[in-house]
Formats: sequence, C-alpha cells, structure tokens
Amino acid sequence: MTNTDVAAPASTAAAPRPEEPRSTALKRAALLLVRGRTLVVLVILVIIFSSISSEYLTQSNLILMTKHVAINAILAIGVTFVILTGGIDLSVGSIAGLASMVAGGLLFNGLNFPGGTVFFSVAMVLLIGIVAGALVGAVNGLLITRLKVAPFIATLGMLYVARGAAQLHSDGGTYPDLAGTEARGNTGFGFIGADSVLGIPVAVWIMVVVAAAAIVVTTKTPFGKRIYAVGGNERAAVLSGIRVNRVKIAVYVISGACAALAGLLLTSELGAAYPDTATTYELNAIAAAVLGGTALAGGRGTIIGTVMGAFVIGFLSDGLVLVGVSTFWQSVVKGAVIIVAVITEQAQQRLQSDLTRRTA
Amino acid sequence: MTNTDVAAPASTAAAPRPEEPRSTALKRAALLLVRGRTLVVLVILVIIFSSISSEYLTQSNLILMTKHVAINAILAIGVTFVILTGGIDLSVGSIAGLASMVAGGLLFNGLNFPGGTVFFSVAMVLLIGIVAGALVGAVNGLLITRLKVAPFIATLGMLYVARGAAQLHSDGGTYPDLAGTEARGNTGFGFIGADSVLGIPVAVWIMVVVAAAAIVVTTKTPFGKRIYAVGGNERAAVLSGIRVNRVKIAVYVISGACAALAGLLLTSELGAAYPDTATTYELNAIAAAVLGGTALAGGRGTIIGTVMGAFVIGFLSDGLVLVGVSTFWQSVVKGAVIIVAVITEQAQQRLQSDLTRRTA
Amino acid sequence: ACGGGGDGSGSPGESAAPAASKLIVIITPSPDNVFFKAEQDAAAARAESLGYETLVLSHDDDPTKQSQQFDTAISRKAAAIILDNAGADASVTAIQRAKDADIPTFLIDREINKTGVAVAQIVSNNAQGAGLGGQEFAKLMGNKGEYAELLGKPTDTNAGVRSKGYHGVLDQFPDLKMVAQQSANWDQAEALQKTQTILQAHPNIKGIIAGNDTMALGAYAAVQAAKKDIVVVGFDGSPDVVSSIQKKAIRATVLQPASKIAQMAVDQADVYIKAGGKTDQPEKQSIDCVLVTADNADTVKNFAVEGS
Amino acid sequence: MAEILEARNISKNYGGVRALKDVTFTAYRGQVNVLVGENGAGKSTLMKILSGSEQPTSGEILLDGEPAQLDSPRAAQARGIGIIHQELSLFPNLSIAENLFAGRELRRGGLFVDAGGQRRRAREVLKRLGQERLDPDTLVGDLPIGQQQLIEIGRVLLEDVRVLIMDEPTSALSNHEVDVLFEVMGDLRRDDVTVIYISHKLDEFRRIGDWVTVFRDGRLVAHESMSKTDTGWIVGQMVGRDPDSLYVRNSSPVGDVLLEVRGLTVPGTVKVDDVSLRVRAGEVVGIYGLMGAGRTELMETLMGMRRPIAGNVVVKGATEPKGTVQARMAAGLALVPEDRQRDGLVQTMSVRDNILLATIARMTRGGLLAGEAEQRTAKDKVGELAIKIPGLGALVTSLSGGNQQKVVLARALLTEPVVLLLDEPTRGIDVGAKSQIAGLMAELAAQGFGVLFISSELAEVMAMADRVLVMARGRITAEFTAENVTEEALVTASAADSVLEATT
Ligand SMILES: Nc1ncnc2c1ncn2[C@@H]1O[C@H](COP(=O)(O)OP(=O)(O)OP(=O)(O)O)[C@@H](O)[C@H]1O
Ligand SMILES: Nc1ncnc2c1ncn2[C@@H]1O[C@H](COP(=O)(O)OP(=O)(O)OP(=O)(O)O)[C@@H](O)[C@H]1O
Ligand SMILES: O[C@@H]1[C@H](O)[C@H](O)CO[C@H]1O
Ligand SMILES: [Mg+2]
Ligand SMILES: [Mg+2]
Repeated sequence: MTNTDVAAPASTAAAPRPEEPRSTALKRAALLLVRGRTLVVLVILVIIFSSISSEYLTQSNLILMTKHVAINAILAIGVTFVILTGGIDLSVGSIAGLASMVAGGLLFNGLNFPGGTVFFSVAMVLLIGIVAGALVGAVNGLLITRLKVAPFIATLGMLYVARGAAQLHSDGGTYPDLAGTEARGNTGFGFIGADSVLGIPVAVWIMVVVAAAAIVVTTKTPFGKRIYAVGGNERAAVLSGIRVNRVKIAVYVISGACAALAGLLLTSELGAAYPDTATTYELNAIAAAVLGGTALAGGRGTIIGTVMGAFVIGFLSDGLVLVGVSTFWQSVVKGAVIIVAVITEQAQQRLQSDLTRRTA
Repeated sequence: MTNTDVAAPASTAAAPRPEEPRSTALKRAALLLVRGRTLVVLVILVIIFSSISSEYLTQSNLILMTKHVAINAILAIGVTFVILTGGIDLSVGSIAGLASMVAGGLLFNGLNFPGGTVFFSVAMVLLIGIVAGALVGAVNGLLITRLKVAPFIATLGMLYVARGAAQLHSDGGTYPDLAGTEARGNTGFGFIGADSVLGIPVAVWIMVVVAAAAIVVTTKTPFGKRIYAVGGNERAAVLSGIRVNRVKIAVYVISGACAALAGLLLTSELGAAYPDTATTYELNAIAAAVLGGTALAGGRGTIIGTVMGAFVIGFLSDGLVLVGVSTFWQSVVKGAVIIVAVITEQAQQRLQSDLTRRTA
Repeated sequence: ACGGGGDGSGSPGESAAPAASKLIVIITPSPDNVFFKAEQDAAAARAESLGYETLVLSHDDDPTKQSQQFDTAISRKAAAIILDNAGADASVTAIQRAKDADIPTFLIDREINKTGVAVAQIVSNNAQGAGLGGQEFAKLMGNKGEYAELLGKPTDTNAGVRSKGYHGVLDQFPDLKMVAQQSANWDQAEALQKTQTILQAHPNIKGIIAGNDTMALGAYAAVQAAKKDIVVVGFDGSPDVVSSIQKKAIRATVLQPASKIAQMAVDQADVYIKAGGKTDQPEKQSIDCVLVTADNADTVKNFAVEGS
Repeated sequence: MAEILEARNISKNYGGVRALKDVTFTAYRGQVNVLVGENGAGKSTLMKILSGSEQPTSGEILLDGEPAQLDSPRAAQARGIGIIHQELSLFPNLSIAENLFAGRELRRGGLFVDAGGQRRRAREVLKRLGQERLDPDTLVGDLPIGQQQLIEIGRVLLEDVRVLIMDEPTSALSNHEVDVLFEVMGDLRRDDVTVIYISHKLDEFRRIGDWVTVFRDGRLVAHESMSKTDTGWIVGQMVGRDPDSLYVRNSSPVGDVLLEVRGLTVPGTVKVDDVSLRVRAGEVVGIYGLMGAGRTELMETLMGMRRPIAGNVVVKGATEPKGTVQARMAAGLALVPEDRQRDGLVQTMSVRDNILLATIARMTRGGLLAGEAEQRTAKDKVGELAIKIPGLGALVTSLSGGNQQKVVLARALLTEPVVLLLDEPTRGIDVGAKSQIAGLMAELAAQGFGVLFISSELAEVMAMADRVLVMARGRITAEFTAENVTEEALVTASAADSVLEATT
C-alpha cells in the first residue's frame, strides 16, 4: 500500500492523496509544530511569564531581554560554526574575557612604547579586540588541525590559558573607566553596549547583523556548504577537494572573533573591563546552539535555530529574575529546560524522518 | 630502503633482523617512554619543582599533595568509566556539591519528621550521600539511554539542576559545623577528610581503594570488558547481546557515586558544607582522564592513566602555588600543560601504531 | 580539632618557638575587585617593608581552593597568614589546621563564625557603616519611594550584616518601600543585568542600595542605560565609585579602610612573630567606616580619607 | 528434509519503506540454505529478524515448529541462533580473544574474566580458521579487513549454534580464505548445524549451497533445490529478466596517454611498491588483486590522499608535482571511492548538495550561491546518469545503494576529469546496478575519458576491462589484454610474490 507512495515523485507528494489523508494531515501539523519547536518553547515561556507579571510583555522589557540575549546569541553563533564541523569550543568565555581586557587596557592605559604612549580610536580598539579573539581562535584551529589535539582538549586548555592571560593583562585588576577622553580621541566606547539607535539597542543591531551575516555564510556560500560537509563526513569532504583544515581553522577563527565581539559588548555596557568577564559563558553558548537543534556530532543545525535557542535561555533567565524567583531555582529550571527541549528534539527527529520517508 | 622492512611478513618481524636493528631498538625504547608518558611528565614536573624549592620533595609535602590529588582522582576515575563508553559527564562537580549538602544537612539538622528529628550515624550519612550521587547518576543514565539525550546535554542540564538543588537544600547557606555531638551519635565526620592512618591521610587510602577497585572492575570483570566494548563499537556491542543501556546506566551511576564520595571528602576536610562545593571540578576531572590517555571517543584508556593524570594536575597546581607563581600564571601553565600532554599523546599513538604494526 | 572556645584575646596560651620562616602568606578573593587588590597590595608592601617574604594568592571565593592554599602555607612553614576568607563557616577548619601547625592567621575584612581560632579578626564596622549608608540613602530618597537592594554573596557574613544595617535604618521610614531584593554575588556584570530586569519589573524605583561597590557600579551602568534618575549607593569606597561620586553619578558609598586594615593585620602579625606568639590586641577588632559623598569625595584616595 | 526455522508471513516496515512483504521462508536442518537477491531486496532485514536484532511488523517465527519470541540478539542466541552480520561488528579496541568472547566472557570464580581460558579457546578457533599464526592478544583494529572477517566468523563458531546465519561473510576474503571457510561450513553441516548463507558471488555459493531462495523487492520470488538450478536461472529470478547483457564491454578507439604513473612508492601496512602504469583516452583499465594488495592505496595516492616517497604522476603529459587532492582534481583526476558510506557521501546532506560538493565554488554569482545554477546542474547530472531520486532536496541516505553510488559518480564527473578512478565501483551493489555501472564506464570511455577501475571479481574485471593489471603486495605483477586474459592467469598473478613480466 504505502509502498507506491515511497516511490512517488516529489511533485505529486504535495497533492493530498485520498487513501490516507487523516493521519498524514495530522502528522504534518505535528511536524510543522516540532520543526518550529524552539519557537514553540519560547512562546510557551512568554505566555507563562506574562501571565505572572504584566511587566514581562512590555515593549521595553522585550527590548531589554533581547539586549541580554544579544551577548549569548553572538557567542552561540560563533560556537555553532564550530559545532557544525563536528568540533566544540570551550574557550569562548575566556576569549571574551581576554578581548575585554585587551580593549580595556588600550582604552585605559593606551599602548606604551619606549617613546611614549599611544591611544587608539574606539573603532581601532574594537578592531584590535576582535582580531585578538580571532587570533586565539586561530591557535585553537592550528592545535586541532596541525597537532591533532581533540577540539575538546585544545579549547579546554585554551579556556585556562586565555583566562590566565586576561588576568595577567592587568595583574588581576579591573580597568574601571573606559569612557576615554577627547584629548586622547578615544571616547565613545559606550556606544556599542549602552546606546540605542531608532529605539533599539546597538547591541541588538549588532546581533542582527552578525546573525544575518552568519545565515548568509552558512546557507548561501560555498564555504557554508563546506562547513556542513566537513561536519557531515570529513573523509568525503577531503575527497571532494575541500581543504578541511582550512575550513576548520576558519570556524575557530570565526568563533574567536564572535566571542571577542560579545566580550566587547559586555565590557562596553558595563563600562569596565575585568578579567573574569564572561566566565562559564561557554556553557550557555553551547546550550543555545544545541537547544536550537545543532547536533554536537556535526553537519546538522542552523544559525536561526541557535538564535532561537539563545532567546529561550535569555527570556527564561530574565523572566525568572523579573518574577522574583530565587537564583537557585533559576539554575534548576534552566537545566530542566535544556534537557526537556532536547528531548522534544529527539521526538522531532523521529517524527520527521518518519514523515519525510513517506512524503518525500 | 626502509621499504623492505615495512613489507616484512608479520611472522618474521618478531625475530631481530640483522639489516637494521638499530632504528627498531631505538623506536622500541621510544615506545616504552611514551607508554609511560604521563609518568614521564610527572617526573619532569617533580624534578623542576624540587630544583626550585627544597620544600617540594619533602615527605610531608608529598603526602599533602597526594591528599589534594585524591579528590580529583576519585572524580576522574568515575568520569573515566563514562568516557570509556564514549559518553561524558559534566555534572560531577554539581553532584559533589549536592552530596555535600545532603550530608551536611543530615549532620547539622538531621532529618525532620512530623514526629521529630532523627540523626544518622556518620556511616549512614556517608552512605546516603553516596546513594544520592548514584541516583543522580542514574537519572543521567536514563536520560541518555531511554530518552536518547546526548550525554553532553543531559549532563550539562544536570550540572545546573543538581547545583540548583544543592543551593535550594540550604537556601544558599552553609552548614557550618559538621562535628556532630555525642548525644546525637553523629560525631567523627572529620575522619575521612581530615584524619590520617599510619601517617597517610584517610582520603589517600580511600583513593587507593577506589582506584584498586576500579582497576579490577575495568580489567578483570566481564562488566569491564563490556564497558570497553560499548565504547569501541556500540552497534557491535548490541549485536553481541551486551545490554548496552544497562552498561551505560551503570557507568553514570558509578560516576555519580564517585562524585558524591569526592564531595564528601571535601566537605569532611573543610568541616562545612556549602552549595558551591566543587564548582567547575568537572573540567579538572575530564582533563585528568584525557591527560592519562583516555580517548574521548571511547573504548581506550585506563584507570591507572587517569590517576596519573590527576597526579600531574595536582602536583602541578600545588607546585605552582608552592614556588609562588601567581594564580594567573597557574591558569596559563595548567592550560598549556593539558594541551602539550595531549600533543605527546598523539605522537605516542602514531609511534605505537607504527610499531605494533611492524611487530605484531 | 579541639581548639575552639579560646580566651578570645587571640593569643593562644603557649606557642612554639618562633618560626624560622620569614614568609607571610596573603590570601584574598579575586583582585578583580579593586578592594581586594588594595588589600593585597597594602599587605604585601607592609610585609616587605618589615623584611618578610610574601606569597600572594587568591582563592576566588572557593573554600576548597583556600583550604589547599592553607596546606601549602603550612607546608612552607609560613610565619603568618593574612586572610580575607572565602566563607564564614567553610574557612574555620583550614584556619584551625594552620593554628595546629603553629601558624597564626590574621583575618581581614570578613569575619568567621568562630572565635579563638584566628589570632585576629580585623574588620570594618559593617553594622556602623551600613547604618551610615542607610541614613544617607534615606536622605537622598527624601525618606520615601520605591527602592531595590542588591545583596552580596550569601556565604559572606558581610552581606548579611550590611543588609541588616541598611534595613535597621530604612525600615523605620514607612514611605520607603523595598520592591525587589536580589543577590548579585558581589559581581559587576550580574548586578548590571539583574538591575536592568528589576527596573523593568518596577519602573517606579527611585533608589538602589548595593552591598558593595562593584555591584553599585553594575547597577549604575543599568541606571545610566535606562536614562533614569535613580539614587545609587554602594559600600567600600573604591576609587571608581569615589570618582563616580565626584561626577554626581553614584551618590554615596561607605568607605572601608581596606589598606589600613591590611596593614594593621601585618603589623600585628609582625608583633606576634617577634613577641613569640602574643599581640596586645583583642581578637575582634572593628574599624569604623566613613561615609563618602560629593562633599568629601575629593579627600578620598585608595581606600583612605586623607588626613584621617 | 526437516525444517528447523521458519519465518511465516513476515512483513517489515521502516517508516514508509516496506523492506519485507509477506515473506514465508524455510531453512532446512543440516543444510546450507542460500539467499540471493539484488541490493535492498530485504535479505539482511529478514536475517536481522531471525537473529533478534529487528522485530517484524507482522508475521511469526517458528523454531522446531513452535512459535518463538526472538526479541533481542540475546534471546536468539539463547535459542541457538547465531549470525555473522553483513557489516563487520567487531571491537577494534579489543584483542582477538576479547572480541571472540565479548558479551559472553568466560568466567573464573563467577566474578572475573578467565582471560587464560579465553586465550586458549581463541587459539583453537583461530586454528580451525587456518589462522594459527595469529596471536589472540592482537588488537582487532590492527588486522587487515579479511582477517577481521574471519574473527567475526570465529565469534559464531564459539557459540553452540544450531542455526548459523552468514550475511555476505566472504565479501572481504581471498580465495584461499573462502576455501577454509567452506571447509568449516562442511564440518558444521556434518554436525547437523543449519546454515543460512547470503552472497552476491554466484560462482561461490553454487559450490556450497543445498537450497537457494531468491528475493526481489521485499518478496520471496523463488525457492529451489540448488541442484535443479543454474546460474542463468538464478540471475533471471533476481533481476526479473534475461541475464544476457550483464556487462557491456567498451569498444571505443584508444587515443593519447592521459595518465602515466612512474615508479610510485608509498610505505605503510598496505603499501604501494614501485608502480608504473598508463591509461589512454577511450580505454577502460581494470586492476585485479586480492584484499590488501594495495589497490585502494594506489588510487588514494593518485588522488593526493596519501604521500608517496617516490615516483610521479603525469596527467595529459604534465607532471603534477603538488600531490594534494585539489591539485590532482585540477589536473583532471577524479576518484569514486571504495566505501561510499565512509568516503563518498555526506549523509547529512541532500542529493543536490552531495552532487555539487566538489564543484560548489562554480555555482556562485557575486560570491553567493546561485540557486538556479545549482538546481540545473544537479538535475542535468541526475538525468544523464538516470539516478532514481525522490527529489533533489531529499537526504542522500534515502537512496538505494546503487543510486548513492551514482551520486558519488556524478560528483566526480562534474569536476570534469580526464581520467576517472573507480575503486570497486560495483562492490555490494546488485546485478542490475552492476550492469548499469558497467554501461556507464563504457559510455565514458566512448566520450574520450580514461577509466581506471578496481575489481575483486574475476568475471567482472574480465568482462569490463580492455586491459587488466594485477596487483599483489603493492606491486603490479602482471598485465593482460582483454583477449589473452584467463581466470587462471589472474589468480596466479594475484598470489605472486615477485613481479612477473607482463604477458602482453
Ligand atoms: N534501518 C533501516 N531503516 C530504513 N530502511 C531500511 C533499514 N534497514 C533496511 N532498510 C531498507 O530495507 C530494504 C531492504 O534492505 P536489506 O538490507 O534487507 O537489503 P539486502 O537484501 O540485505 O541488500 P544488500 O544485498 O545490499 O545487503 C532496503 O530498501 C533498505 O533501504
Ligand atoms: N591493518 C590495517 N590497518 C589499518 N587499515 C587497514 C589495514 N588493512 C587494511 N586497511 C585499510 O582498509 C581498507 C581496505 O583494505 P584492503 O585490505 O581492502 O586493502 P586494498 O589493497 O585496498 O585492497 P583492495 O585491493 O581489495 O582494495 C584500505 O583502505 C586499507 O588501507
Ligand atoms: O567587604 C568586602 C567588600 O565589600 C567586597 O566588595 C566584597 O566582599 C566583601 O567581603
Ligand atoms: Mg544485506
Ligand atoms: Mg581496497
């Protein structure tokens, strides 16, 4: 019976087939629901919290929560690149911290030459911070591709090294005031983290730009296809002439740069750089990617899913604070949501493969 | 030239071939060296530190360092069971914290019934703490086997849930005094963490017992062989009639129990239970296992290697403190040592597979 | 472990021969917070000027790490330990262990929940300071309106003492209404994000009182971002907050003489070492705090009011 | 003729795929029951059901006439049913002895593994399989594939089996090893053990089988005593048509030398030793050899996946010095690998993405992918190679084996190669797909490509190649033209120790 249906060409599958419309239609509805699973989780959260607090669903709170989401989303987008190739990056929190200190040091102390001290413009400082993050990412990539260190270990080692470097940068201290001075031509660091444009925080705009760029790169460029190929089957990728090592180094560089950017946003918002900036943020970033449907084995996942995952985590955390839940329950609920969301992911996959078989 | 040698049939390779004994002998020596690689790293560390500080190689300092190693070693032994099956356990630090609070609460407050309060003996409290850890491990195992949640995610979620539970247990507070009273029959909790027997701290004895038991289990029992089988080829394990799910649940239970034990030792040593006990210790435990040669992909690794790995990390950290290296440099050096040790592991594997091929 | 219930004077009855070592180990939380950096620097400088070697460590608020650092201090036969501890209860055994090894510990900044273990507990008078801070906050608020409180780390007694001190004053004003209270764990970034969310939930908030200055800085960053006019008061008197007060941003803080306390601890340790196990000070010593507002901010430098 | 195991009215659905449709199959006691059929016909599925690792959607299983509940591999094992799976299911990280006893370790004192006992019995089994020189402590991962397959067989010999299912046990065995296996099977039959044997190698199973059952498209289409059948009949039942035109021979005129290999040498376990060869335009050249002869290694080296220590590769008269995959691809080589699952397909990607993977950079406009160009290119290739797909966006894993192979071929062709390297292009695919692939090779040669392919099947290499090279131990040991090649000559040369002079 159903057998003919397997062979049916794609073009006819769209048309409803009279033999078994009911269960298929139902299953299709279910599929639609689970495909947008992360969105569904998010909507449920919003409904719950807004029924508890009338402040939750206000425009200003939505904007604020989105701003909080931005930092983790940017970290998570970078990490998603890495995970898509089948790797992992545990060092993003530390890289964010290091970039924060590099930028903080340049703004606060400038760069000391034997001949004197140079101060850079804010734009230059941001660029240097991001480049620093990208360089650390490149070291990760080289360790992984050239020295064949497992990504978990290479980036775990880097987690310690980069954090230590951040602490050494100021001997443990904080760069307290990053406002800069007119004389030094380095004012305006607050813009990216604290200002708004058209009523939307600059950090949110930056997240949107980063996400859009990442979506284009992953879905519309040869490089993007190669990322998926490397994660899907590395040996097949090699045989297809893909320079697997280059792709891998590139994703760690992207991850490092995103981490640095996130660190800089955080620092700008705070107006101070301290070496423990973004400690343990890697876990949130990885959780966002996985919540959004990225497979840790590589080859499967989307940027948009990751962003949704970051929204779920952020809207959840802020909601819990807003309604006054204690920090401790916040931790429990967060862990439970991560697990539950992934359980539904499993359900989705089973249902989906079931359906694509019969409707493909 | 070397070419003939590669082609030599397996059977003749065992006999020394006159043409080129030198390079083979050299390679064999090298192989011996890399097989005990973690030991070599340890010896190098000891040499370096004792040449800097005369205090390093004293008996009392060695005992002390070994005691510090004990906690991480016990955690790492548990994690090794999990990694051998190809899984990962990120929740061990949190489980240690939870067990600490469970025990702390029982000693400090007892168990409140409607009818009154019951206090348990220290032995019972220890048992309950360990069972609590084992239960959390069982939940991990069930999530992973029944609900098919990836180990990374299941245990990441549990990292938050168990930590939150630990905090909720005392509403964030510390159980300050665990000495117990004679009246309540619950004195002596300090024994496992703070006392010595025959000049050796009890914690070290416990580590020795746990390690010995783990070695026997992994190398001498059918269960141990099955752990390696599951990690080596899970599908084949299923087809061999191995109850893969049971094996997996068992390793998470073991890991949870070891984590709890480590948490209890820590608590006993501190004489107080606080909810943040052992935060982020999972990273050190995983690092010890990997340093000791356990492959994150599963199927390869030894308990003894893990213990050596824990010694390297512990002797390194303590050495850095002893010679007065700043905390920040400690972090950098530790990260670097993790990476470097794994790079040599890669070298070992290449050399070893090269040699076994030719000497098999 | 039966050394409890001492005489409270801080000098254990008999002491062993003076330690041969000239090492003073200084252990504090992470110098991320300038307050602790100031402690470290002041203690180290004073110890070195007195001819000691120093080993400066931070326990990052992890009592286990602190305990292991104590072990190291013991194994290096330190002459004394200066400690800003990682937990009022979880630090006791480590200090006891040091005492059992004839190494005196001098606590600074944070107390522990036991006497007779450490030789000295030199802390600022948190209750008195919080009273000052509370009064100033009430005054700045005009004795009315909604406010929020940011609490410190729950494991740190100072967090509780300060909160109690604040409320001892604030609760007397019926029109002052606390609408939110969250712990930000002494952390700047956490204070920022939590304050932002609190401001969402309670848009009418007129003031935020924080348990220390790093949290006040985080809270103020949130206030600034929200472009609101909200009174922020901190505690510590850290240079960053003092300069913020000069700019009329953060409105007040309570200065703890961090450097002075650290120096006192070293001085007493020196006396103790040289006198073979005695100081003439009581164990519990509290140093009064000073209110810092725009009026006297110019006279404050590095956790000290000039001329005082 | 007692029936011991009977599957009655078995159907099996995987989601929407019906792998088995109302199959009733009988295995006779003490006989070798052969199962044949095209790829995907459902043979392995039925065997998985009989051995407890899959459950039927409907139908029942009778053992000794009684309904049997085989809900796990353990349950089947307990009833005396053992299976050698089609895909090797060994533990590369464990020793031979540990592999043999995995899941049913010998015990000492009830608690501990009796390692000594296991080793002893392992030696016995190895001896029975003609591998007495193997040390039971050797790691299985260090063994060549053929020996691994023997270990897999050894696992079942250790069990007390009454029914032994062997799903393509010889796919990686050399002729000699096949002979040993058949001797063992003879012994088993004498011990009244029932064997169910699956193979695609027609000449092979005819030697050993008592009964033959043919599957087609999930149904059992024929069941006959072996002696009453001939090869033609079997193939006819399998493909549902006349088996005449199985292989198409290339007959295009030969042109310039497109690929010249000189003195290529690669060290390693399986090595390539001083190999020289030429492939001309319009020519189909086959490489025959035993497992481990180094043919795959040769191909991989040509393609830049391995580093030679000596020799060079000349494509269209120009030496290609860099030896990276990219450079070799640019020079005009393309490889369709031996193991398409491991080296060919990206399982997580669609048919379209898999086809375009190697040439994706050409599909851009302004740096971004041009969707229409992708769609058009992929569609053209699908049409050209007559690949059967549900849609270009479907996951590549939803295709049948033969069609997956064509997807990899399509990708290779898109790189516009001058010489195609095909490593076992017909391995594990059924007779129908084989003849299609053979036709494609001839067609490509006619278009002026050079084709160099590897095959382990005598009949196939003799039928398809214009010229046959034989490799043994990394060396080319003989060369034949289509006219003068004989089975005997190929077999002799493939077992050669020294380099024979080419007999052309
Ligand atoms: N786990 C599975 N999920 C979905 N479909 C499957 C699964 N296993 C087998 N099939 C499908 O069932 C059908 C029969 O497969 P089976 O492996 O039994 O074929 P076979 O006769 O053994 O082929 P071959 O000769 O290639 O080994 C095929 O269409 C296959 O794609
Ligand atoms: N002992 C071994 N260790 C690791 N890999 C091996 C070993 N033996 C074989 N292989 C690999 O397994 C694959 C198949 O090996 P096989 O024995 O078929 O070699 P081959 O010479 O390519 O054989 P064929 O000529 O049949 O292709 C090859 O990629 C080979 O490199
Ligand atoms: O007293 C100190 C300071 O207030 C610091 O800011 C946080 O920790 C407290 O113990
Ligand atoms: Mg099959
Ligand atoms: Mg091959």
